[in-house]
Amino acid sequence: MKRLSAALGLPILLIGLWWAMSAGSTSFFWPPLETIVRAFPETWTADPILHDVLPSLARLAVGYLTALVAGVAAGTAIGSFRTLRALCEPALEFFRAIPPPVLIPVIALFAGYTGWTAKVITIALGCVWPILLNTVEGVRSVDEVLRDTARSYRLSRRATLQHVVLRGASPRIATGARQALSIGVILMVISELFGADRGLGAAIVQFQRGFAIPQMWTGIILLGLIGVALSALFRLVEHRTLAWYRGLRQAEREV
Amino acid sequence: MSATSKLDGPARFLGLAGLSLVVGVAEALPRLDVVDRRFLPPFSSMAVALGRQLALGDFWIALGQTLRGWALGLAVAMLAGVVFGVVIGSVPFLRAVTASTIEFLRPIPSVALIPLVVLIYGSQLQSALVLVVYAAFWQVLVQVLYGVADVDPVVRDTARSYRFSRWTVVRTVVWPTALPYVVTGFRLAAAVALILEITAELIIGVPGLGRSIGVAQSSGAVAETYALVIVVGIIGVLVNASARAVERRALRWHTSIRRDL
Amino acid sequence: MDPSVSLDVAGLAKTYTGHGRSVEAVRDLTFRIGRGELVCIVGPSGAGKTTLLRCIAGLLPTSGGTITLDGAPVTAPPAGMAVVFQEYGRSLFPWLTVRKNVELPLRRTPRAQRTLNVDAALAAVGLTESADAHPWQLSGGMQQRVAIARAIAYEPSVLLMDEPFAAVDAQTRADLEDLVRALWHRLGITVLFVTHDIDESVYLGQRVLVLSNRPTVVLEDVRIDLPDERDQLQTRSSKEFADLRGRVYELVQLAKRGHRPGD
Amino acid sequence: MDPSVSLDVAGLAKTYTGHGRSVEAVRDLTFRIGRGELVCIVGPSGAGKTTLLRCIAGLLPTSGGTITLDGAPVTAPPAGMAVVFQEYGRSLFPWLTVRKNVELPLRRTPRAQRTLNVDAALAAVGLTESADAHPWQLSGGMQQRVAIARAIAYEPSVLLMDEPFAAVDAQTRADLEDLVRALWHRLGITVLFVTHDIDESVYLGQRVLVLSNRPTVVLEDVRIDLPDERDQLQTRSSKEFADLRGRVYELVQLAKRGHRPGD
Amino acid sequence: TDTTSSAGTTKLKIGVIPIVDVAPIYLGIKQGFFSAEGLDVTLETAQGGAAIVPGVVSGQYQFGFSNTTSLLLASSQGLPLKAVAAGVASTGVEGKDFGAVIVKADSPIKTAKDLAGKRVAVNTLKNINTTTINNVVQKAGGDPSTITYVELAFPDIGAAIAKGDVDAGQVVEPFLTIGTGQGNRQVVSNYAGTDADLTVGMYFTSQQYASQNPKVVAGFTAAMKKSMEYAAAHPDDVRAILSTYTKIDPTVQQNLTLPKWPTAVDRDAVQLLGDLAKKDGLITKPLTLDTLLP
Ligand SMILES: Nc1ncnc2c1ncn2[C@@H]1O[C@H](COP(=O)(O)OP(=O)(O)OP(=O)(O)O)[C@@H](O)[C@H]1O
Ligand SMILES: Nc1ncnc2c1ncn2[C@@H]1O[C@H](COP(=O)(O)OP(=O)(O)OP(=O)(O)O)[C@@H](O)[C@H]1O
Ligand SMILES: [Mg+2]
Ligand SMILES: [Mg+2]
Repeated sequence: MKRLSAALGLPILLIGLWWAMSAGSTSFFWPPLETIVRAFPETWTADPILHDVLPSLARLAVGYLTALVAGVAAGTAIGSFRTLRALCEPALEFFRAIPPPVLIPVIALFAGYTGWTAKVITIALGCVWPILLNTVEGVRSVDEVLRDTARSYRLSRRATLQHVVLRGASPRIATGARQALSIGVILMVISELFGADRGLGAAIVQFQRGFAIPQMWTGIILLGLIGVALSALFRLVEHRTLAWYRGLRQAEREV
Repeated sequence: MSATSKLDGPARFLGLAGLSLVVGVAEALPRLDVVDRRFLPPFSSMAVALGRQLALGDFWIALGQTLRGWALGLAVAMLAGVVFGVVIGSVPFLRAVTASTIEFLRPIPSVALIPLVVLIYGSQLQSALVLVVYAAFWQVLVQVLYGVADVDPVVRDTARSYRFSRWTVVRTVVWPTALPYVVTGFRLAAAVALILEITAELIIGVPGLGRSIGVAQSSGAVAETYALVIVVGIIGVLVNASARAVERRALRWHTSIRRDL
Repeated sequence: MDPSVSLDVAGLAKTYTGHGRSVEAVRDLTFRIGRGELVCIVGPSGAGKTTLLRCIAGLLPTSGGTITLDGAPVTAPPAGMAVVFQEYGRSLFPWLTVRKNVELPLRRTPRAQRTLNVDAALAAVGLTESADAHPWQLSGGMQQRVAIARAIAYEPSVLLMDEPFAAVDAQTRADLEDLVRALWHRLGITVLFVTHDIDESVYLGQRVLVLSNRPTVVLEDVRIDLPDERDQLQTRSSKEFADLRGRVYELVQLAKRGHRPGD
Repeated sequence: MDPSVSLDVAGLAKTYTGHGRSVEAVRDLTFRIGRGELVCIVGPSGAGKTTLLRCIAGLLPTSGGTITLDGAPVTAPPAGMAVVFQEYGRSLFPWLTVRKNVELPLRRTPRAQRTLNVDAALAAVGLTESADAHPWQLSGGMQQRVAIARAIAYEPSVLLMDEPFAAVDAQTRADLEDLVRALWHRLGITVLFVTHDIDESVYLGQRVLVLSNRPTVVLEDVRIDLPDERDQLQTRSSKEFADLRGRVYELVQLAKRGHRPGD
Repeated sequence: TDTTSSAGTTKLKIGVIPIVDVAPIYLGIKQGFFSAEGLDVTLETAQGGAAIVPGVVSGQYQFGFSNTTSLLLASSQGLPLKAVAAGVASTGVEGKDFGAVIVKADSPIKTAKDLAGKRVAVNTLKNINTTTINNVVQKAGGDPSTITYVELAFPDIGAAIAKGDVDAGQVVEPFLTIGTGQGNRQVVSNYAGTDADLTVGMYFTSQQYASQNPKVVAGFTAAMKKSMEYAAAHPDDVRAILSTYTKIDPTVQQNLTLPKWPTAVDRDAVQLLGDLAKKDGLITKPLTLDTLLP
C-alpha cells in the first residue's frame, strides 16, 4: 500500500500539473491533456494494438534478448581477457559512436530493408552497449579473494564462469540491462522510421507528419507506459535474482 | 609505474590492430562483391573522400560546432545526472517516489521530441542541446543510482559512526563508490550525446557535422557520407580512450584497475 | 539517573528478519557501564556481540529495550564515539591511503594538531612506514591496525572495539593491549571491548561480561579485581589472574554448551 | 628427489611492485615439509605469511626461487589443495547459501556423497542450523567456520590455513583445533597452518616455523616433540608445552624486534 | 510588426530542405532579389517538413518550404499556415520529370498498372508521393489499394531496389539521375502523370505572421517571383548554384532534370492534391483551400 502510493504519488501530481497547465492551451503542438486523453481510446483501438503495438513489442523482445545474450557473452570475454579488451575496445567504440540513422542503412544493406531482421538488429545494436560496458566492468571488478577461492578449488572454467564471474558481475549486468530496456524502446521507434509500414514507432511518426498532434502525444504516452510496464517486469526478475545483493548491501531498508 | 607503461604500448598497438581489422573488412566486403560497392564503397574511397573533406574549411567549422554542442550537452547531462543521481540515490524516500516517473520518462525517444524543440528553439544550437541533454542524462542517472546503492554497509557504518556530515559522506564514501559507475555512465552518455548531436543536426539542420552528413545524403554522395560518419566514429574512439585514461588515474584503488597492473 | 553511569543497556532485544530468515540474536540484555570503565565482553561465536555493539553505536535499530548513553537514548551514532569493526578490512576506505583513512574523522581538528594525532596513532600501531600505502596493499594485521589507529587518533570518549586484535601477532597484540590501557588511563574514556581471547579479556578489563548462547542474555558479570597497574609478564603469571582466567573460561564453556542464567 | 618431501620451498622471493610502491615481502625463504606433516607458521604481522601461502597455493607469481609440490613446480593452483583465506569474509560467495558455498568445490563428487560430506563438515563446525543462510547473515566467526567447513568437506591432500580460527571463541577454537588434528590423522594430509596464537601453533604442529620480520626469511624451525596424542587440558598443562611455548614466544619477540638469523 | 533593422532591412530566417527544388531561392539571394525588397534572408536547412512546419508556426522561421500535400494536411488539422509563393512544380513531361517511379532494368513492371500488388518504396508514407502514385496507377487501370508502400529515405531506395527488397521506388533528383545511371528504368512520372502543372512544393508562413507583416510577405512573394523567373530562364546558373549547398556529383549535376519553377501557385493542382489526399483518407475534414492559399 505504502509502496503503491509512493509509486503513484509523484506521477499523479505531475499529471495534475500537466492537466491544469495545459487546460486552456490553444497552442497547436501543446494540446490540452484532456484532448490527448480523449484521443487515446480512439487512437489505440484493437487494430493498431494488434498490428502496430504487438509486432513492435515482439521485435523489441527479440532485439533486447539478443542484446542481452550477446552483450553478456562478449562482455564476459572482453572483461576476462585484457588482450581481447585492448584489441576490441577501439573498434567497438567506433561503432558505438555512429548514430543509428546512418548506421541503419548499412545494416539494411546486409540484413535487408523491409523485413524484421534489420529492425531487430538495430534494436539489439543499441541495447547491447550498456549491457556490454557494464558486463565488462562488472567482470573486472569481481572480488579478487573470490576469484582466488575459485582458482584454488580448481573450479572448472564453466563453473567459475557460472558461479563466480557472472554472479559477481550480475549487479552491474542488471544495471546495464535496465538501462538497455529504455534504449530498446527508443530504438524500436527509430528502427521503424526505416522501411516500415506499420508499428508503434511508425505510427507515432506518421501522426507527427500528418500533424495529428494529440494522437502523436498519445503515442508518446503509450511509449512511456510501456517503459513503466517493462521496468516493473524487470524489477520482478531483478528482485528475485539479486536478493543476495540487496542483503549484502543491506538495502532492504529501501523500498 | 613500470607495469603500466609496459602494458600501454602493446594495448595501444592491439587497439590499432583491431581498428585495422575493421578497415580491412570494410575494404574487402565491397571489393569481394559481398555488398554492392555503389551503396557501401570500399574503405579506400571513403578515405579519399575524407581527405577531400579535411581540406575544406567548412568541414573544420562543422566539426567544431558539433564538438561544442556535444561537449556542452554532455557536461550539462553529466552534472545533472550525477547531482540528481546522488541526491535521489542517497534518500530512499526520493528514490521510491521518483522511480515510476523516471521509468516513464526514460523510454520517450528524443526523436519524438524533435517537433517540440523546434517549436521552441528552431534549428539553433539549443535544439540539439535539449535533445542531447535529455538523452544523455538518463544514461548517467541510472548508472549513478546503481552506483550509490553499491556502497559497502561497513564503510557506510564507519562513516556514520564517526558522524560524518552528509556532505562528507557524499564526498568520501558515496562518490568514490559510485565513481566506477560514473565512468561507465560517462562512456555511455558520451556516445549517446554524440549520436543525438549528430541526429539533431541531421534532422533539424542545426549546424555541424550531422548537417553535412544530411546534405551529403540528400545529394546521393555516398563516399562523402561515410567519410563524415568515420569522423564521428573516430571522435567516439578518442572519447573512450580519454575516459580510460581518466579511469586509470582516478580508480587506481579499484579492484578492476589494481588487478590489471 | 546515576551520573556515574555512562552506558545503560536495559532489556535490549534484536531480531534479524528478512530474506526468509528470522534470527533472534539478542534477547533481554541488561547491563550498565560506569563512566570511564573498561569492560570486556566475551561469548560464543554468533552470540550477538557484534549485534550488541552495533546497537550501542546507534548503527542498528533495536527490536526492543533501551540503550542510554550519558543520559540520552541512543537512536543515531552519538558524538565522540569510535568503533573498531570486526570486519576491519571492509571498514577501511580503499580509495584513501592509510594516512588519509586515519585522518578522515579528524576533519574538524586544526591541521597541525591533526597531523600530530595521526602521526602518533600510526607510530603507536607501528605503521609509520606504510602511511602512504593503500589498505589493500597491506597484510590483514596491518589493516586491522589501521582501523585501530583511526579510532585512537579520533580520541573518542567512548570506544567500542570488536575483536580488534584478532589478526595481529602475539607480540603486537600485547603491545596493543598496553596501548589501549594507556589510552584509557590517559583520556579517562569508557571502553567496551569484545574479544575471544579470555586471557586478554581478563588482562584488559575491569569487568568481563560473559554472554550466553543465542538468544543472548548476560550469563555473568565477572569483576576483575586485579591491581590497576598491569604488566604483561607479572600480571599474567599471578595467581589471581589464573583464577579469573579459569573462571571466565569455565563460563564460556558453559555458554557454549547452551547454559543460561538460572539453569 | 626425496619422495617423502611434499612441499619444497627454495629461495622463495616476492616483491610487490606497482602503484608507486615496491615492497620486498619475502626474501630467500627456504624450507621443506614432509608428506603428511602438520607445520605451523608464526611470525610478526606483515611478515609475509599470507604472501607465502598464496605463492604456495599457486595464486601469486613469485619473484624468485622455486616452489615444488610433490615433485612438480607450482605455477597454478595444484589439484587437491584447499585454502582457508585470512579474508574469510571475502572468500565466501555472497550469492550462495552456506550449504551451496561448502558444496561448490565438490561438483565432481557424486550427489549422495557430496551431501554427506557437506552435512558432516557443517556439523563439525557447528553450523548445521545456518546451512540455508547467506554468508552476510552470519557473524564473523560463523563466516570463518563456513570457510573451514568448505575446506574440510573438500578432503584435500594439502591444506593451507591462514589464521583460520582468528574470529571464533576460545571453546570453539579448541574444538576446531582438535578437528584439524583429527582430520589430519584421518586423511594423512599435509597441513600448513598460519597462526598468531603461539599456544595454538605448539599445540597443533609437529614443527613451528618462525618467520623473521620483513623481508622475510625463516628465523627458526622449532620441532615440537610432544606426543602425537594431544589433549586440550593435559597437553597444554605439560612442562614440555610450556617450554616450547616459551621458546616460540621468545623467537616471535626477537622477530618482532627485527632479529634475523645469524644476528 | 515588421522587425526592421537600422538599415531598413528585415532579417528573415527561412527553413528549406537542401535539395534541387529550392535552387531558385539560393539564386535569388545571390542575385540580390531579396535585398532589393529590404529582406536580409538566412536559409536554415532541415531534413523535412516535420522540422520546418513547427518552426514556422512558432516563429523560429518566418518562412518555410514544404511539399503541397504536407501543407494541406497541416492546414486541414487546423494549423494556421499561409502559402505565399509557389515552390516547385512538375515539368509536366512524362519520362522527363524531376520525380519518377523507378524499377530494375529487368523488372517485369513496365507500366504504372503493373505496380498494383507490388512493394513500392517512398520517402514518406501517406504523403504526396503515395497519393500521386495511387492516382497514376488508378488512371492506368490498376488497383492502387493493392500496393504495399515501404518507407525508405531517397538514398536508400536505389539500394533496396537493387537488393530486391522492394519492387519499385519513387525518387526525385538527383537520385533519379543516379538511379537511371545505375541501370534502373523509369516506369512512370507520378507528378507529371497526375497533373501537367502539379505544384509539388510551396513557400509558406504562419497566418499570424502574414497578417502582422503584410509588407514583408509581399516583398518575399515578389522576390520569390523574380527568383523563379530567373531560375527558369537560367538553367546553367541553377546547375552551378547546386554545388554551393549540395554535394551532388558534377556529372549528375549536369545531367539531372530540372523541375519547373512557376511564378504562381496553381490552385487547381493544389485542389487536385487535396482531393487525392482526401480520397486516400489522409484528410478527413472538408477542404478549405482559402485559408491556406493566398
Ligand atoms: N544481517 C544479518 N541478518 C540475519 N542474521 C544476522 C545478521 N547479522 C547477524 N545475524 C545473526 O545474529 C547472530 C549474532 O550475530 P553477531 O554478529 O552479533 O555475533 P557475534 O557474537 O559477533 O559472533 P562472532 O564472535 O562470531 O563475531 C548470529 O546468529 C547471526 O547469524
Ligand atoms: N597487494 C599488495 N601490494 C603491495 N604490498 C603488499 C600487498 N600484499 C601484501 N603486501 C605487503 O607485503 C607484506 C607481507 O604481507 P602479508 O599479507 O604476506 O603479511 P602477513 O604475514 O600475512 O601479515 P598478517 O599476519 O598481518 O596477515 C606486507 O608488508 C604488505 O604491506
Ligand atoms: Mg562478531
Ligand atoms: Mg596474513
